[in-house]
Amino acid sequence: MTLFSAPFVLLSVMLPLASMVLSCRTEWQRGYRYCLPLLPLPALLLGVAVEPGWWLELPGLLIGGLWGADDLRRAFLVLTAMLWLIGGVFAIGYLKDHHLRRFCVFWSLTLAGNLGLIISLDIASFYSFFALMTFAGYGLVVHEGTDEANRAGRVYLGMAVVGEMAILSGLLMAAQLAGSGLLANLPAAIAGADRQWLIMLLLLAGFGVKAGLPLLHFWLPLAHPVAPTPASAVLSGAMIKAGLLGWLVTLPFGEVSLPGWGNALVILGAVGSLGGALLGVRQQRPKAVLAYSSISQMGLMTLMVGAALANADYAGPLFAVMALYVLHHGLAKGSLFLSTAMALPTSRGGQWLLWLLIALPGLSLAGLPFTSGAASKLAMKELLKPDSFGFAMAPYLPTLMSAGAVATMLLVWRFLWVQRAVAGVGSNPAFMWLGWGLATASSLILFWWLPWPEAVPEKAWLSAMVYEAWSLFWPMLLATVIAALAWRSVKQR
Amino acid sequence: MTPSLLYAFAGVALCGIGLFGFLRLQHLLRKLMAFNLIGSGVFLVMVGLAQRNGQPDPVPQALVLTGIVVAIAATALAVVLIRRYYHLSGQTTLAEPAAKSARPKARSVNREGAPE
Amino acid sequence: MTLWLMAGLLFTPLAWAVLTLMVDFRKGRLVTWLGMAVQVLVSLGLWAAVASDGGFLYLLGGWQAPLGIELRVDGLAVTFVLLTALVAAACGWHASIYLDPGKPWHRYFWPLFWFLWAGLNAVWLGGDLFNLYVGLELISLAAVGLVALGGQADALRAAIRYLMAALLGSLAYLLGVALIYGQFGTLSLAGVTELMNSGDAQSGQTFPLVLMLLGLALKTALFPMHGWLPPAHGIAKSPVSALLSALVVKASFYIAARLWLDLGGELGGFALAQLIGVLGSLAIIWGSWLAFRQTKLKQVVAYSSVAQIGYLFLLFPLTWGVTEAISLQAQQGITLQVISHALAKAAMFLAAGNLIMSVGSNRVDALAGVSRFLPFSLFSFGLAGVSLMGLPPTGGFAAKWLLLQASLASGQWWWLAVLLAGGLLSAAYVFRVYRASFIESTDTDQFYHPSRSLEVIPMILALMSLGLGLVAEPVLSVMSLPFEGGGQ
Amino acid sequence: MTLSVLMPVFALMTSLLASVILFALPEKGYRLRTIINLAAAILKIALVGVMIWGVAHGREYEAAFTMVPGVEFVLRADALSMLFAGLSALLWLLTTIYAVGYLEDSPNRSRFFGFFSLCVASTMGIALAGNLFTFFLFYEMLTLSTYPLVVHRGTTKALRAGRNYIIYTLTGGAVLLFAIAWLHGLVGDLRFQEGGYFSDVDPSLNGPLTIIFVLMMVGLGVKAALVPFHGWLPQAMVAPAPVSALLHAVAVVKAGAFGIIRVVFEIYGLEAAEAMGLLAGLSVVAALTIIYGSTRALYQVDLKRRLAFSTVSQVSYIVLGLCLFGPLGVIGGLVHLVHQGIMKITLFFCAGNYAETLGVHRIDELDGAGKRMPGTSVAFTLGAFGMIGAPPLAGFITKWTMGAGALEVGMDWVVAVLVISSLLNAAYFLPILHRLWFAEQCEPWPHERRWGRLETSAWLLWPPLITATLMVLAGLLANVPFSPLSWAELIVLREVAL
Repeated sequence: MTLFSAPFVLLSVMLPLASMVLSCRTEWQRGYRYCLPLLPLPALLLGVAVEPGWWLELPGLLIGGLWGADDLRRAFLVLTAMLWLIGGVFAIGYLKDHHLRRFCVFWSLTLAGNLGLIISLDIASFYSFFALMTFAGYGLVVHEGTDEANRAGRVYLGMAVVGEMAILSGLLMAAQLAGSGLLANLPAAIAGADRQWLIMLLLLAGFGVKAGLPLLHFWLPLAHPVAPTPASAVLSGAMIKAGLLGWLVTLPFGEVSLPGWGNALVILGAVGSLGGALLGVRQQRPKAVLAYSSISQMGLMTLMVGAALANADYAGPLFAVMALYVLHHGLAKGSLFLSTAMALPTSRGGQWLLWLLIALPGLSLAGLPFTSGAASKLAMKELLKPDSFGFAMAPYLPTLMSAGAVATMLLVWRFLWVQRAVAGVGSNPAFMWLGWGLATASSLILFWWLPWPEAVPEKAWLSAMVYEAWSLFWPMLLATVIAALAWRSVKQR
Repeated sequence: MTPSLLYAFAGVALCGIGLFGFLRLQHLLRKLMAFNLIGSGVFLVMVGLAQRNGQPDPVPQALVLTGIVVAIAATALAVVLIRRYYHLSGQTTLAEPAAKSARPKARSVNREGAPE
Repeated sequence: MTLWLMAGLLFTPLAWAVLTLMVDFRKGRLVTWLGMAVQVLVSLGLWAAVASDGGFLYLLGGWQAPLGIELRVDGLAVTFVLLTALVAAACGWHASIYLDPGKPWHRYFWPLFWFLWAGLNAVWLGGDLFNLYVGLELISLAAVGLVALGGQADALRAAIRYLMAALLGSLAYLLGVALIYGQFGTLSLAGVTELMNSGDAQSGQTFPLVLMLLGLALKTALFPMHGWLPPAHGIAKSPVSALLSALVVKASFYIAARLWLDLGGELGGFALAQLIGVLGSLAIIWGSWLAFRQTKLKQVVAYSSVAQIGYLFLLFPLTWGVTEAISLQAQQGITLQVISHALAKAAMFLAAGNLIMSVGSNRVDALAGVSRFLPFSLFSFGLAGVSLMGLPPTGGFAAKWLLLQASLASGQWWWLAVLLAGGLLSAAYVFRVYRASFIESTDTDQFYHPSRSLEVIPMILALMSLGLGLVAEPVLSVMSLPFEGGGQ
Repeated sequence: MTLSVLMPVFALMTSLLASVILFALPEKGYRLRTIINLAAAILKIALVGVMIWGVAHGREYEAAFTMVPGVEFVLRADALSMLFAGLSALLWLLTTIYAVGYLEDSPNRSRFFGFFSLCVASTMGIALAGNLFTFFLFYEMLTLSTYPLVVHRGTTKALRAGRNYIIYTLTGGAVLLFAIAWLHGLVGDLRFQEGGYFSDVDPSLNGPLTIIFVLMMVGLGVKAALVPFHGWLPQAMVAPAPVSALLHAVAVVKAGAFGIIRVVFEIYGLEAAEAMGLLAGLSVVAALTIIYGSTRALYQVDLKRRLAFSTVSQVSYIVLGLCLFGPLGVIGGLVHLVHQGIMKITLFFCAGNYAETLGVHRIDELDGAGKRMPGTSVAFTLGAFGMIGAPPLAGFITKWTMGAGALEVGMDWVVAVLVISSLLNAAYFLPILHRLWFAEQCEPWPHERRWGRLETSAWLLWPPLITATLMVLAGLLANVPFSPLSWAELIVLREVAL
């Protein structure tokens, strides 16, 4: 970290906040809209260009601030900045003049929170940005102002506030034990705590609200669909990951092996990934299907979190895989969400092409070979071998992963199905094309050039996929068969 | 029972009678008379009790003289007031006139003082 | 120097009384202003002299007691002399503007005023029981005359009632004096104390003391003998009410207190002390309650006097059978209470008079909404009320504080409840007046602002009462100065 | 008379003299009155600023003389008093500015500002009081000077509120006086002293001392609005908005809380109070008050009334912080003294703005107000989030420090109280925010007034914006020297001597 970049770091978080100046005058709001994609740009540069391991001390901030990034955070930062950028581009085209200024303000606030929490190394800033993101997110959820949006907003806010409080108490207790205000000291402190269960429960539940943990997920399928589409994309793609990041930076990974917690989380993850799919296939609206898909995907990640908790030795490599998975899922899900707002072109060929491009990120989610999904799935499989883990649920991990893939594929089919029903034909504003195109491109292509964590197993690379193609492919096939059967049975009726 | 004590007891008796009258009588002049009676009683006690060693004590004599002057002054003032009071209200007792003046009184205080 | 001062102090009021008797109101006013200036300066000088050199005994005309008049010029006495000078001067000044020169009988105000002043000085300085009696009578007669100046039947009725009570009280006191003299053969308070301490005399009897206290309590309007006070104080002209409430009732109390402090230890008893204390407490509670219920402004203030006088009588239980230190504390407390009440009540009556003049009615309701005219007098009224409530930093508070301490230290904690409840009750009636003044939405849009000097006088008094708490220490240190032997 | 003696006296005198002058001014002297008001306020800030600087560098300011035998009048500037004095000096300026705008075109301004200054003088006196006696003196003066402000409007409702206010506070004052007198009788005149006096007290005194403590808490608790002595506070919100702001944020409730701090720290001593078991009871009362106030606030439909109940709840944080008898908890309590002041004054300013500009008093009339009055609404939003304890605002610093303090001494249930209270705060503030920003305006404003280009009068707009900024800064820059948090740490370091 060179000296000159300290202002740059500040800029990357402060730019969204500073942009709110544009909201002061009514005449400026039109310009504000065009600024949206610029806001996460410094952060993206920071994530891509700067070497991990830097930090920036801000002693006056709160109760002593420390900002920085490591491998894990870098992946999150890249994803987040990327997705917000794409969302911003898309939003330019998507937004109407209805409460435009308000939307921009909340967008900027949420963005600042989301970026800030990633680069915070101290508890207070982390929590501050987390809260900022949560509360400002409400503005995005209820933006449309419909009754449905308001109801969703209420549920979102209620659960979020409860979650915040759980986090606060958990962090407080952990920080008290650690005797430090830095996140890095928390895991060790929690590992040695007398009331470890309570702290872990609070943190798991608190962040779990954001991460859509089963039973804490109720707000998610309500809120994600009602938000404006670019907001849904960042909600589902980026903000949902903040909960995961919260787990990763606070829970005692790599300190002690906690098989009990591992079991519990694996079960929860399984319930999430399969249950999400089960509920998701019954949804009528594309965005709702996607929201359940997010729950399902987060279930898979919960699975990994459980495994990492259960075995301290595997925590490091698993983190890398999770970072990869996060990157993959965020971009893919962002692209999918954006596509819900796209109108189909009139020409038949164009329609087919568009459907293909819409479906590809979905298939990537399901693990289509040579996609980002395949890379993450393989890396995950490589690590989650039953013989590496000693906890009770370990033997079921491969089965669960395959089941998860089937479930994902089913959801993708379901999404395409309902999307086809609602998609209209018409023209899209150029910025929507651009945003959606960027999303799809980054999910399918750019992904491979993004900075990956170093500890990712080699299997994730393209070269390995050739050998593993079948193992990736059969769940998709299975799911396609089921989907076809279901479609037929519905059609016959 | 020395003569001096006799005086004193007589004085006490006068006081008692006077006090009875003072409290019971309503007519203001009678009250005033009762007051004078008490006064006389007190003077008698003063002179009577102070007969030390059979010798008349000059001090109480002097005091009583002063006292009488004071009493006369007080009586004179009282008489003037009572007369004026009677003149104004036509009453000879202190009893509140029955609600006669409740309202006018309230209004006229700021003017303070009745027309002659 | 002090000789001249004493001469000036005693001579001026009497001389001026005679002088003013001969002229009409306006001339009397001019003459009085001069006299008041002299009187205040002399009192100040005497106070300063005593404060620096200590007290002394003064034989009037050089004649020895018992036939001569012996004056006891100690710290307490000069403090009261000074207080009298200040309050009386303020009231006199106020009266000289307030009273209507057109009424012929107002010319008698000045002689009565000066006689009253002379009587007060005589009482503060008096050293023997009979002279005190004479002083008391002088005060009473002058005061009755002042009340009667109102001229109406109601004023006369109140004056006569007052006169009757005062005369009865005086006689009871005189009878007590006679009995004491019969027993001890001396009239000097110091002499009686000396005789009792040396054990020469057979142990005294309580009866004469009780008789004297009874008479004085009647004149001080201790509950339940307070019936004469509210009508008299309520109906009199405001400056007169101020004089009566501030000074006149204090004179008889002063004598009672002196008697008690000198003789009470021997002749009094626990039961008597407590009984008086209880009566005082009842006066506080009942007086405040009645003050709260009054509809006329000056009646509120008058009943407040009844309540405030109740505090004074707590002196009796708090000085009987306690250590020297506690007794001193109680005495200091009561002295402060006397002074602060004198200042505050004078301010209150004068302010009430101004307010009545301003709104043209003597009812509390008539004050509705007047605070928007920023009546200066209302502010003075409020400041004085603060002192009555016993809130800091007023003299009333300092007094209450000392009394609280004394009752705690003597273990008589029950007076605490009385003191605190009394403060709250007085808040109730003061705020009732205040509250009325804040009512908006009334049709009062006429407000007559009295002349500046009328408004300034109560303010000065109220501020003095307020500031007394801040300077209580130096004031009290002068009060406690003993008088040194029989020096001239 | 050196400067160190004169400084506290000057600080007191600025507003006292201002008050006298203001009373003397004619009603029509608007401009002059404003100038005097602002000049006095700025002068006071300067004086307090100098003293803060001095105290931070170890200087002492003290003025004392004997009032009544055995009792001294002491004005003293120490770190603790500067915390309160700084707060009140700063907020006085803002409130004065606000009041000038708020009372534009309304009658009785001379009276109002006179008593207003008097009220601030009392507050300053409370802050600078060097012993219990002096404290009590100004404590009662505060009661009296706020009464005319509470009943300022002169309506039946205001008068009733004023009566209740007086009954509560004077009774509380009497109880306090009793306790102070008793304590004085037991141990003599006690100056506030670091670490208190009773760390090695004769055990036989424990009984009386306990009773005295309870009495003092009752007496002070009335002003601090501890349940069940809070009844006057929600009623007193009928007063004009600047008064409510002052009452709730700086003067009255804080005087009570500050008194509790003084008594616990510097008379009893934290350790002694804990050893006697006094703090446990107090903490339960404080916790109950926090929960009770928040719960009642939920059901209020009047905006200012909701804020008033919120005050009931928030002020007890200060008390609760003290009961945590560890350095962190104490810091949390102390810092909340300032934080709550800034946050609550912001909220009341905003509530006043809504009432004054739009005629809106009820929460359900606020729909869409954010669009009409963005500046005010932003300030209100920040204030509300501060109250909830959302980071990085001032309220979060309080909650965090207190929570850490509670855990430090093993009083884990306090964390639960904090969490519940935050949830309740969120429950009653967030719906308001939703209405402000996301609800569409359905009906015209009840009494709208226009001020040209600005959303409301500049006099009304700037104070809440400034306090909101301060609140954000107090949270964001909590670790900077001279921030409330740092100052509280300094106090704990110096005074409490834990």
